[in-house]
Amino acid sequence: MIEVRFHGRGGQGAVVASELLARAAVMNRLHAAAFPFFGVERRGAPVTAFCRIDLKPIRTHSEIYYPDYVVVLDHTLLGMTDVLHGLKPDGVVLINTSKETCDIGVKWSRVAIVDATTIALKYGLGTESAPIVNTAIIGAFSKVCPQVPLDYILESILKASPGDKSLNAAAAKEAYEAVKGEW
Amino acid sequence: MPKFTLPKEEYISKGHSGCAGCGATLLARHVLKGLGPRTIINAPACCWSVVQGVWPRAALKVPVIDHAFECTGAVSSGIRAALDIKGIEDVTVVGFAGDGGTVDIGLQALSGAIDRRTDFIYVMYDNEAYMNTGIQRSGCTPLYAWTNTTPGGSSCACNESPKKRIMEMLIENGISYGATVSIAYPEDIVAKVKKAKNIRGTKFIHALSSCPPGWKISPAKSVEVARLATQTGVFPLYEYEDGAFAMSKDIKSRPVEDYLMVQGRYKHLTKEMIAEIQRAVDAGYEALKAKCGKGAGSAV
Amino acid sequence: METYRDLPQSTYTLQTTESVRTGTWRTLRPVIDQSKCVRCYACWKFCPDLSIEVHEEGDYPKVDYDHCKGCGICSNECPKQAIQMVREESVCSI
Amino acid sequence: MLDLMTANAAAAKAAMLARVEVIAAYPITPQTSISEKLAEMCANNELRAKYIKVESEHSAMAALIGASFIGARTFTATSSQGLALMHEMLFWAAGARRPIVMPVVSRALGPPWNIWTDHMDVMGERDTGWLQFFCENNQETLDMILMAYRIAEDRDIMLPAMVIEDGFILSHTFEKVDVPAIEEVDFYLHPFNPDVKVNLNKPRRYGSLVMPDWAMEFRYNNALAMERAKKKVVEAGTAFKKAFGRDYGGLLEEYRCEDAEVALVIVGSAAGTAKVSADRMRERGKKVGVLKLRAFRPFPSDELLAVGKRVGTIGVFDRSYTYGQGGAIFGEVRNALFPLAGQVRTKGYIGGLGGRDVTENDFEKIFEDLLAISSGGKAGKEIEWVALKDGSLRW
Repeated sequence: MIEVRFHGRGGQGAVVASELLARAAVMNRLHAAAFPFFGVERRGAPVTAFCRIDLKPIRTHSEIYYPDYVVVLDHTLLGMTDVLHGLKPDGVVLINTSKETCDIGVKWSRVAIVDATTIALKYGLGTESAPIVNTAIIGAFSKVCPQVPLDYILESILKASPGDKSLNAAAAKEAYEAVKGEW
Repeated sequence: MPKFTLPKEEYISKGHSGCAGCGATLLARHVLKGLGPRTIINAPACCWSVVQGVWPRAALKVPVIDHAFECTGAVSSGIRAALDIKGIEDVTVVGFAGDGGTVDIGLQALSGAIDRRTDFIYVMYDNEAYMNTGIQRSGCTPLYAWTNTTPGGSSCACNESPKKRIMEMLIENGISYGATVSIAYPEDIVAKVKKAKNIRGTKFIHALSSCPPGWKISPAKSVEVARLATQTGVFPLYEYEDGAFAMSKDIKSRPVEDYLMVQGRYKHLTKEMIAEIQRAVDAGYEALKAKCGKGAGSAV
Repeated sequence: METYRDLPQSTYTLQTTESVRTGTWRTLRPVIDQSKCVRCYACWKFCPDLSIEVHEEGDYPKVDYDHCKGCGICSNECPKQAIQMVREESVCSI
Repeated sequence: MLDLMTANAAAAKAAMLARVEVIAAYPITPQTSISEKLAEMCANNELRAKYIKVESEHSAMAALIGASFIGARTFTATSSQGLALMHEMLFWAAGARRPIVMPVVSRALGPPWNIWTDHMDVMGERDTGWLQFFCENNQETLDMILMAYRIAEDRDIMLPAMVIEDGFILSHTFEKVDVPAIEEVDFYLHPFNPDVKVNLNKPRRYGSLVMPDWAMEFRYNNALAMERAKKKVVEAGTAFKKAFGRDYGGLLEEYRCEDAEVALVIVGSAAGTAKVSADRMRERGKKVGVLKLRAFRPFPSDELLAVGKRVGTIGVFDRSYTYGQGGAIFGEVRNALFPLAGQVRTKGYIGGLGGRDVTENDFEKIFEDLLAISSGGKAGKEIEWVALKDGSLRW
């Protein structure tokens, strides 16, 4: 069983990211479940979403406290929410940022980074003030998480992504290539 | 010389949870400037109750009593009755609810309160759909507007009925004062709220309150779009008292297209639809001007 | 507030929302250019988050970045285009 | 002073004696004459109160929640469909800890459309967090409303209370009622001055949105208040006896149960009839008793357990049906007696629905049935509908 926690802001597509990731895992003949933290979603306010992927059916219906992966859709959240909370010792953090690993101040051994915002805006996904980075970030995620290969991520996006499906798929593919860091 | 055109005191705190650019929060800020501290507000579960923040914090600096969706008018009556029997005077009781919460589910309680001549001000912040639950059509959703329950499709063309004429309904029901206000004209809000405070019986304020996520506009355009509604005659500003109507701002000068086309919820409109809306707006505006012809002067 | 014993009787609130730093929500922040500002206070008037501060009449408006959500109304309403919206990343965080 | 009046009139009198300050009521048979009497009292200043003539029961309860937050003592009354319409606001009043007192003139819920009594309406509200008290006669109706205010407004309780009188059987039946002097009531029931009320100088929000981190704890405090109410009901009864001389026995009244072989648990007006049948059976040497529950919320489980240790067979007469395990009271009595499973035998009787008259003869047959079970006879059906037209000549 692998457990993923997404950190984003209202309007950036964190919840859809968890859904598309789960759909990709199911397409890969795995079992998956995706759910948001049911809070008061406001555009811009911090939002958390979760995804469980496993070989056997997933029956647990509670939040994820010790994730294997943490995905941060907006690096400005680092200053506010403790995104590393409960991350397993060998867990991996994937962060959307245009900066280098060293100067985003994440004290963790396994950190991957990708500039999903620039990629998303390049494909016209969202706006300058509210970029939609979810498809780019799950493209990058498949690079760090072997259980969900890129082909299934693209298949999931082409089937269920909101907005322009091919542009979203292209963003995911480019982000997959652009991931940097050691994890 | 720089001058303040509005009272400086604030009765709403920073840090509330309104969306960026929320019209209802800006409205409440200026309504409260007109109301002042001796005010008790009751509000149903709606955007506005979420905007006030999460327990143990509250955004307003006046007492608020929360209640279920349909009973704004009833709770206001209860508060006023208790104040009266307890001999507590010069307190303004204010029911503050959204469009759906007023013209749909809350209409019965409001009609009862008016019928009982309950002495309170009812402020309806009209963002033209059920926004708290994620943009579903209400009785105040305009003709042809998109919402998540009027998505349009091969069989239908988004919202298929015009806004409920709530002001006319409540005038017949017996309000002692009615007024329309908009977040684009704060001074007008404050003046009309102050006037309403000094009138006995039920006073109804219909406030246009833009909603960036619901109207599909950028948060930065929130005030500008509300202003366009008045400049195009879609949402005229006027008052009603003792049978007479008075126009507050006779500034209809632009085609409705200017207002409609800056909003994502209207981007599917055809030329015919826009023309139909223009005809309706022109006719409505002329009818209002005719009624204002015979009335008393304006408050502002 | 540790246990149910610490709770008030009925869910009434205990403090204002001032301590909530909604400034963390924004991706763009307003920056006021005082050389263009004529102190008409339109920005103060139209801010839904009370994040434009003017202490005395005559003062220049100042942005409270702890609470400003970056909606951009002030920038849009300013008659002198004295307020620019700048992407949050390019300046230090709050 | 002694007078002859219906239970509705007694309820209105109690409201006046309690000096209620805000009333919001909507007419519905068979409660209506309470609303009329109150309107009359307010009109001629016999009762100095604000009477809000609301446009629905939902609005009645909403208005009172608002009024109660200002600190006014509040009162309303309803029945059946009206109580059901209030359902949403009943939860709100309890959660908001507003001690509103409301006589409910119990009546069936349609369909079948029916204006006569049964307890389907009040049992439908047993999980709202309201205190629920049942009255056997018009005197108890008046007295219980006064006691209900004292219990509900107690600083440790602060929960709303229903005082239930059976539709028509009590509401429209004239009985002798001793109406206490208002000065005596002033001594028994002090003015309502709640800790939690609106203060213009300290603005707060009453209600608010509570997230998952604290919502459960608020609910737990409501549960504790309901538990504490058990002691307060007894205290209020003791103080009432001291002030007015009438003793109702606290949470439940054990009638001739000291040496009973079988006992029948029952609420409301039928308890009187059952007592008469018990007396008659006693005259024939049959050791039967009646356990009249006065409080259904809080539920007197400990007291029932104590009786269960002495009485080997306990029947339960319900004027309601839950589509689960028989009547609402039956399920809760069996719960309470579970520690004695195997030692005590139980049986549920459903009767008196939709105004069906329950006669002394019916109760004698029930007692005979219980005695047969007690002496090891056939167990028969666990839940039996009394006087049901099922072709059998059993009733």
